[in-house]
Amino acid sequence: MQTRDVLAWRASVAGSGVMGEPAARGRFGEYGGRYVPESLAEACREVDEAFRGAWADPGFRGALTRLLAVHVGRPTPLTPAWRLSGELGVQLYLKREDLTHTGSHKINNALGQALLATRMGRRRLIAETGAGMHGVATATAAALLGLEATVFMGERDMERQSLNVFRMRLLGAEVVPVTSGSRTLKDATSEAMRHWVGTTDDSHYCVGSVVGPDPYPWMVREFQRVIGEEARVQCAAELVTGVPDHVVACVGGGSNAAGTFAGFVDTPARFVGVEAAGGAGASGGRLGVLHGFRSLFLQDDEGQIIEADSIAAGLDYPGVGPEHAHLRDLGRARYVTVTDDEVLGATARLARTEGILPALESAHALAWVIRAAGSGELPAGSTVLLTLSGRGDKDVSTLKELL
Amino acid sequence: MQTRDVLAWRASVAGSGVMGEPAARGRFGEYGGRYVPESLAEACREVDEAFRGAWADPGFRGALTRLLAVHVGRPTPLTPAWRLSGELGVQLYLKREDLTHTGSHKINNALGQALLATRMGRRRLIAETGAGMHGVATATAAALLGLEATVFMGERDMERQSLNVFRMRLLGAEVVPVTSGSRTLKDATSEAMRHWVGTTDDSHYCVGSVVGPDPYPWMVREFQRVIGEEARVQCAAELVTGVPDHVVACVGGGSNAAGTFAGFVDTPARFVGVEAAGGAGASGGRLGVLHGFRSLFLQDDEGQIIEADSIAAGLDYPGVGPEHAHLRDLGRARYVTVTDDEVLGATARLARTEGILPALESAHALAWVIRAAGSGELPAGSTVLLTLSGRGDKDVSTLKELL
Amino acid sequence: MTNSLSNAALDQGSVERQLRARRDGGRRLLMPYVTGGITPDWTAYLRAFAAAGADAIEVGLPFSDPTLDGATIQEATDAALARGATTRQILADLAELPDLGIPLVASTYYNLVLHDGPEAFCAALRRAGVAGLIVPDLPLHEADELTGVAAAAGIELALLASPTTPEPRLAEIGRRSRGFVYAVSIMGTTGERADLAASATELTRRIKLGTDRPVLLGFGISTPEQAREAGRHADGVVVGAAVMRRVLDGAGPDDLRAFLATLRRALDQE
Amino acid sequence: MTNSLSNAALDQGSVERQLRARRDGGRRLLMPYVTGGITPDWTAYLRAFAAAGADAIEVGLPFSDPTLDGATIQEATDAALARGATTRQILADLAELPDLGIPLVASTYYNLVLHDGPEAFCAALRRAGVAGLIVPDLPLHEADELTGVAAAAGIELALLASPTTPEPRLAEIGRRSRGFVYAVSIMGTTGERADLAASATELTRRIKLGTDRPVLLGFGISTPEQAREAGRHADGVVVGAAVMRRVLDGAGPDDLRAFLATLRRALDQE
Ligand SMILES: Cc1ncc(COP(=O)(O)O)c(C=O)c1O
Ligand SMILES: Cc1ncc(COP(=O)(O)O)c(C=O)c1O
Repeated sequence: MQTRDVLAWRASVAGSGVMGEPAARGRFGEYGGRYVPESLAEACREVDEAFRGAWADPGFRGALTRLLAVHVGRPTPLTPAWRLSGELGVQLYLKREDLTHTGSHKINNALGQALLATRMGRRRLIAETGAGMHGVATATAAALLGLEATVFMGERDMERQSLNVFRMRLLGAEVVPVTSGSRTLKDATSEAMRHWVGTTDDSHYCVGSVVGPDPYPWMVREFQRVIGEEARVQCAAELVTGVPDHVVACVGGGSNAAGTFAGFVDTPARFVGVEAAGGAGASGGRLGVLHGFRSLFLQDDEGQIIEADSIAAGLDYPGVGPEHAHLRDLGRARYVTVTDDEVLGATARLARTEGILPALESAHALAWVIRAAGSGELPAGSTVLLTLSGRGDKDVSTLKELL
Repeated sequence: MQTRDVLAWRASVAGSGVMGEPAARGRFGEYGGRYVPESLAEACREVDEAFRGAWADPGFRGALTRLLAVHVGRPTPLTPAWRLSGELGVQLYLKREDLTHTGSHKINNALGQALLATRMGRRRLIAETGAGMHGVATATAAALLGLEATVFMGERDMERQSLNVFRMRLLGAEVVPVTSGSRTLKDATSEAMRHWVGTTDDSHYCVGSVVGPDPYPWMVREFQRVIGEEARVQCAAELVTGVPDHVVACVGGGSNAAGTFAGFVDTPARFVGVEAAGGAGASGGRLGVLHGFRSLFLQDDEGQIIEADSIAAGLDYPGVGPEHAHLRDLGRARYVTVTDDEVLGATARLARTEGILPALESAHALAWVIRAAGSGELPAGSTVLLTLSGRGDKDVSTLKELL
Repeated sequence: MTNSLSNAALDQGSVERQLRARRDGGRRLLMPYVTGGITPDWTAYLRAFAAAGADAIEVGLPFSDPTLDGATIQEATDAALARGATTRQILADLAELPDLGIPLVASTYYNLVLHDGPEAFCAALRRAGVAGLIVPDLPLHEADELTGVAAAAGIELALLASPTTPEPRLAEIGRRSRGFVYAVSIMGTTGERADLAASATELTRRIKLGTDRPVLLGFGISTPEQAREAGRHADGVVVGAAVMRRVLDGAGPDDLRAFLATLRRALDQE
Repeated sequence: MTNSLSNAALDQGSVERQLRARRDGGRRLLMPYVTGGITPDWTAYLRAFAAAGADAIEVGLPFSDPTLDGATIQEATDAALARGATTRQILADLAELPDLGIPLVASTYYNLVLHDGPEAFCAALRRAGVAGLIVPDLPLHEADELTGVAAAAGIELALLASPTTPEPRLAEIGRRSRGFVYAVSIMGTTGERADLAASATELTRRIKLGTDRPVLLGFGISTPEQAREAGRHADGVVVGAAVMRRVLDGAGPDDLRAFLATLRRALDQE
């Protein structure tokens, strides 16, 4: 197909093994692993064992599928963005994770892990959150299944997202302010891990993206796989070509992208992960270890982790999930960045053309599509599947200040 | 069934004609009609004619059904509220309109009318809004279909719901502050009608509930019927009894209730419309005419309309749709009120037990179920279908002040 | 002798008879409007109107939600209600008024008519010496429920016609209206406007094709020029917002008499 | 003669040899911790530690995200980084230090080890006269990638064991650890605590079933009483947060010497 010839990407590697289980010791290529304090080694092993068991158990999967249907509202629709497509000259389809209960794809994973926690006999969930979406999702899943929830959130993020803080508390969760470091997601993650060390016996750490020690990157991707699998079937029904030429998603830790890509890994679709210019782990990071996994992280010359800085709190993470680092090495996915200004423009444009107010995180993916369609990087007539990871309601006050 | 014997309701009237088309001159019993200035008489006739044509046209209905599926996320799930059910001793099922795009059932109607407006060759939508949900829905539908939108909103509501104002503007709508009267929904509605008088040639007035002159009460109910029809099928699949014993919804103007009831009108299910104690048109109003229709309105001894006052901006309307007044007269539905305190309690309780933060409007319906289950008015084991008309995100700052 | 007694002697159809007689005598009709109860001694405005040469007076009974009114009359309505004006008191005030020699026409929204029921409402009007009634949110197709009752009580219910009213309907309005036909000059609400809309001319022409009843043109007439222009086509004008703007700005009965006199002159010059 | 020259003469395994020798001589071991670069003349603390009778010193290389540390050491880390402390400078400072006669053990997170690569990192430690290494986020199952490199560079990589470490794994930790086994007293982060956890006793007992290497108990030991109690089961203690709390509160080397002397005495009394 013409589309693919135009693009200066490495030929994609055959799918065998790609986006399957990680290799021995939780590896995706050279990334991943379980770099945790000895005190968490056993807890990680237990999560791994429990997840393997659950994922192989039709009873568990059936229960999760039903919860996702009756509580979360899955399947989410695939929306053809007709008016914007007309303007851009490409055929853009949106996978609508913004329509899930709580408003972002985070709930797919939170509910999966909450169900796993009940299976493991845990009575409490621990979570970190940045924008608050994973915190709300975790608090929601906990309420639904009768678990307790403790959510760690940077003090600065709590100020920026005070309504989400209140939402979590209404849902019965305890929200713990994190005052160390940059007082954002990175520090909240550290604090959640510290807390887990002391509570492994009764608490499950519900990591919010495809990051953390093995089995989290794999497990979270599997819980998010539903996005890609649904989209695959929907594309087959809606697209003339059956499979889109491009699959695009924003990448913070990378869970919505991983879940989406997983559904198309055996197709010729080209994967694009879009990072924030100020939080480009995959595009601008170097090899490191943080929060239990080996991957690409933003670091200074001394090897200290650099704080990410983007308009989208959910992308303010200095690293990227290990599988994305691996997909990048393989050439199976490409990682690009967009600026805050492009993101604001894309947000307003989708609102006006399609009546959809995307989360600023999701608008990153759109900003790239708009740029690439304009530059010819996406040839006219290309079909593009974009995962709209969340709704923009949470961002309205930010937008109000900036637009 | 035992359930029904306990309740001191009038025997329900046979379904024939009930919740069908209104009688001659837009009447539901003695209510309804088209009490508009002569300058709007022709415009109402045109809307009526166009709607009749469209509703009988499989092409129109197919297009709307598809929009509702791919853009709005229909069908919405039916969620068994297991934990709360256990606490209450009744089987409570929630019809999840909170999961629709834009977050409330208002989008069903706004999209229907927007599609009708394009069919009529109109280039602009006019709407009134209180909480902002119908305004957002209208702005969304307009953006999606390439129409302009002008939304009238009381100045006081604009202050209370400033984020929704910004949301509408982001979607490209013009939001016009209404400074007359109580500066809330009632006045916004008057202002929208005044504005329509001068723009009937190119604008469609997109009324937000089952109120206004004929054909609006009927048309809006038909556009909301999808709630009840989906729920009917879902209940048939989920409930042992097939049909719930009670169908409960909140009532402002009454559109989500009407749409829900319509799906069960030919069943023995008992209908309960729950109003705000401070905005109880059906429960506490007397015969009157306002905004183009004859129905029950809150009035003082001199026949002046009283401002409604409830914690839920969307229920701050002093009247009720004419069909509800008629259903009340027939004894086919019962209308009850709950207090703001009960509503706050119900909101927090649903959040903690089911992980769902309902709109304060929707929490009215729940507050009644909680009270009625506690008092034995809903006998143990009853099945209850409750329409959760919207999500509570918009109310978080209100709740933050009050809880 | 109060107005109520003298008016009680009027026959049915007196509004129309009086307006017709004046029109047929070559006079262009002037019907100023005042919001009832706008000031404590608001009926002084009525005397001033009569003194300025009004042919009828429209008295608004303030309603909380004046859907068809523009900003000025909304403001007047709010002010009157804030003062505590009620239908009851306004009608009592009118009943106290000596006969002005010209018909009084009440105007209000249908909710106030329904409040004690159309019969009671019309009887109360009649007792207060009011002979005509305008209900802007009771269009032709809903008017049935009031026309019979009003006629029985001796109240002439004038219907409104608008630029978008289609043909057979317009003729029906001409037939069913009593007293006069109220021609709404533009697609809009009450309120002052710079020019007389072209639609006004066309509408009066169309109404007159179907009826011989007096046709009064209202909505937006605020200057002598507009009145003169209106008088070329219609039988007369209703002047509301232009009056109430002045009242709200503090103008007293004498000021209003002077203002209406300019309109009277303009109409008479034509 | 600087430390780097004298230490260069040490054989592989010197940490363990020295600690074993002292333990076998009946001494309870004391390893105080200091965050490298916490003050401009931070190495003065090391001299004070030695003077107070420390048997080894743990030097923390500050990392931006000290995931396993509690509030005190986080604060110390932030303060050091804010001062501009870098791995390079800290090691340069150590290289300047005269031989204290006791082994130096670096501790840091794995990201700093990876930064220039494990070979370069271990070589740099060695050049600075550091003989041991603790990497709290490099557990047994990931340690392979460092153990060989460290051994080749003459660095003894001590592994940590925790109360939840299950049996065969604990034995493996005992086997693969070099220098000593770092027993984490409780399921938690570093930081002072009121009592010595029961888990500490149980863990040291279990470790000792599988290895004869010195076992140092760390995390939460802050008082002479705790040190004495710890010394009953383990071969010695690591004291971190209790030291750094004082340093952050402004205590100088002499204050720390006095504090450590109380711990020394408590250990010796046992
Ligand atoms: C709406 C939304 N999209 C995307 C992200 C980024 O997460 P991930 O990269 O794991 O999909 C977040 C994180 O909070 C989010 O809220
Ligand atoms: C969530 C929600 N529910 C209910 C209502 C009340 O409307 P209706 O009675 O027409 O369903 C509103 C109105 O704004 C609303 O936003």
